[in-house]
Parts: sequence; structure tokens; C-alpha cells
Amino acid sequence: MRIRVRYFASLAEWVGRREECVEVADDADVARLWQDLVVRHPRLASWSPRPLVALDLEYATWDRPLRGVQEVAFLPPVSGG
Amino acid sequence: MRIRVRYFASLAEWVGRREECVEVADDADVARLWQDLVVRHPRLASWSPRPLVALDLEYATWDRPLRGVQEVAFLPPVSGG
Amino acid sequence: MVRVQPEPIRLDPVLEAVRDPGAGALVVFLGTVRAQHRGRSVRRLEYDAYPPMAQRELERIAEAVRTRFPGCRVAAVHRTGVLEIGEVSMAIAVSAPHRAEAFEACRHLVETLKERLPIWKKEYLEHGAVWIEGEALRPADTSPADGREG
Amino acid sequence: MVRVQPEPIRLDPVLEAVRDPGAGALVVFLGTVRAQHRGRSVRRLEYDAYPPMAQRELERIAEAVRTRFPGCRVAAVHRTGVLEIGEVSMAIAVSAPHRAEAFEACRHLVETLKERLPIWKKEYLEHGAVWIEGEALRPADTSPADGREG
Repeated sequence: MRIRVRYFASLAEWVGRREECVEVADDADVARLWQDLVVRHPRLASWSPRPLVALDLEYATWDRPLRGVQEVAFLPPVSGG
Repeated sequence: MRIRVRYFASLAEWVGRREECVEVADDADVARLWQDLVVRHPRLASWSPRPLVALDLEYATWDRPLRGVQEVAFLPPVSGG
Repeated sequence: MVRVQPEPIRLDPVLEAVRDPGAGALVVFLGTVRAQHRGRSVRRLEYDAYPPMAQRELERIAEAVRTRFPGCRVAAVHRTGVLEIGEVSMAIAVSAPHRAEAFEACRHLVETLKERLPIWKKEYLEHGAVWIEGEALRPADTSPADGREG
Repeated sequence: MVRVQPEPIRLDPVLEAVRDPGAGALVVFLGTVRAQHRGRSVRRLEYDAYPPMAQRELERIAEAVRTRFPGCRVAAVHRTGVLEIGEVSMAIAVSAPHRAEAFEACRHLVETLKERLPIWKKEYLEHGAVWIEGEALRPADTSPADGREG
């Protein structure tokens, strides 16, 4: 299945783009998607800590399956205010 | 010596005026002045609790001598804000 | 800017007074006239004041807050006279490098001012009026306090 | 009024949104851009945001505050994009019958928002730029984040 991925702040700079569409396995969870993205963008391997994740505009955990999700966002620790 | 006395809020209404000048003994303190005022304005006898007092625009205690003071103010518990 | 005044309070000059390129936080407190107070329906308020002492006391309080919270800028305005429901009776503004100090200093200023400022609130009710004196109520004349200058 | 917006924040509509004849207290928090941050001289800030999620998250946070502090009215606006020193990055307003709740609810809203809102601060320094990510700093490109739409 195809899924839209968004990156923000330093993550967007490390990846070199703010969003992309990727193909993932039907039973993939967030952690599996991240592994695929690290293959595409090797620099992400050294991005730490693990970013926060949002599925369709809501915070989610890394073990959440992606089935039915339109958009995944990887979020550095926030600093608004 | 002559001294200016000011009243506020319900005290002004009980006395029927907001200020007056009174003659007090040279060695009078605030408590003594209040006794004199109760004689002038008998209704004050039942005003309780004892009001706060300010001498020349600063809070003071009831045992403070009045020598050198221009203005004494009797203040109900405050309620600004 | 520290002032006790009969004129309506304008917020812009209060904010302007605490503007500071070193500040990351600005906390403002506005006291507003409520239509209800402890179950009483209030039609309007009148603030009686001892203006020269209130002015001086407000300056002392603001100065004490600046000393206790260095790096804060402080502005405080309290209104006197008759106020309608919804009007602003006081405005306090504090700017500070960080939000914790700004909140704490603003709150502290409001509390101190309510304890110390020689100003008294008269509530005009549907029938009659009452003075609020600390926690106590006392029946009041229904004519304005300033109309009875001695 | 709850909004994440690139336009400068105007205070009047924020105050207007929480006006309430039942309110005796109104507390406003403004976040402002500081010239200094932990020893760094900051020339300007840029807020990157995930706008649709930030908008939704801000609505959730405001709603949670209204539930936790019944009787409070709440408004919250956060700005995005490039901001100069002294500009307002966010404005929170809370009105309540009493001041204790107004202060507490406003403070709570600010803290929750800083923990949860998907917005990131980039500081432009004399040389270069850094992303502020939680407590961490990370070197940043000096070009605007929005200039690199993928």
C-alpha cells in the first residue's frame, strides 16, 4: 500500500524534503516503515532519539499498524511556544 | 495640635463625611484619636472590627504617636482588584 | 507605568510599558466586573479609593515585585469610580525572560495589591447597595461615595 | 478562537473571544521572541509547523482545559513562519469567575501546548542557525524551512 510521509524541522533537512509517498507492506507498523525510510535515506540512521510519530494528525506509538492510514508524520521533539 | 482625618467606604457613610479637621492632645496616639472620634460620632462605637489606619499615606499601627503627622486615615478592610 | 485613575483602562499603554527585547513571556491579568458575585446579582460597581495613598502603595508594591523578581518589568493600573459589568477594574502586566517568573510575579502582584491597596468596592444590587470590606459585607448608601465629600 | 496562523497575532480578537459577563478575571499569556536565548544572540526565529495537526492538537488542548476548568473561556493562537525580536509567537487568554482558576488554567494551557503542539523553533544566530528540538539543539540550514517543500 502507498502512504504519504511527512518530515519536519531538522528531520526535513536531513531527508532533504518535507514529504514523499512510499510503498509499504500491508502489515507494516510504524517501526517497519522507519526501517524502510532509513534504507532510502541512510542519514536517518544516525538521527536520534527516535522521533515522535503522528498517524493522520494524531500522536501514535511505534507499534501501531499502518493499515488504513493516509499520512504518517515523523516529528522531532516539539519546541513551540 | 490640629490633624486632618479621612474616612472611606462604609466608615465615611457612618460618619456622614469623608474628612474633617480635629484637635488632639500633643501626645495622642492613634487609639486616643479614635476615642475622641467616637465621642464626636457615637455611631463609630459599634463599627467593628477596628479599622486599619494610615498616617501620611502609610499603613501604621494603633500605638503610633501622632506628633508631626498631617493626615490620619481610617480604612475598612480593603477590597480592590 | 503604575497608576490609580478614574479613566477607563486602555491595555495598549500597559503592554507597551513592559515591552522588552530580553523578555520571552508576558503575563497580563485583567480584573473585570462580574454580573454575579457570591449569588448576588450586581448591576454595577463603584470603587472608592484613597487616591494619593493608593498611588503610593501601588508604586511600593510594584517596586517590591521588581526587587523580588529581577529581570521582570511591571505595570499596574487600578481604576476608581463607577464601573459597568464587563469593564476592566485593574490591569497588571509583567514581562520576564521566562514564563515561570512572569506568571509567578504577576500572581504575586495581584495578591499583594488585593491585600494592601486602599480601595473599596461598593456593589449596586437590584435593591440597595453593599460595601465589600475584606470578607465582610456592610449595607451602603445608594448614592455615589464621591457625592458626599465632607 | 483557536488558531495556528502565519499572520501576526492581534490581541483584541483574542480578548474578545473570552469576554464573559460572568468572568471576574482574565489572564493572558504572550510568548515573545527574545534577543537572547541561553547565552545565544538570536537575530530572528522561524517556526516550522505541521499546520493541520497543530490546529487540531490546539483544539484538543483547549477543549481539555475547558473540561478541566469548567466556567473558563479559552482562546489560543500560535503563529508560524519568520518572526522578528519582540514579536508575539503565541497568545493564550483565559477568563474565569475567579482569578485562581484563570491563572491556573492559563498556565496549564501554556505548559500543555509547549509539550504537545507540533511546532518547531529555528533560531537564526549571527553565524548559522539551529533547530530547537525539545531540550536539544541541532545545526540547521540557514534557508527558510518552507522554501524546501518536497
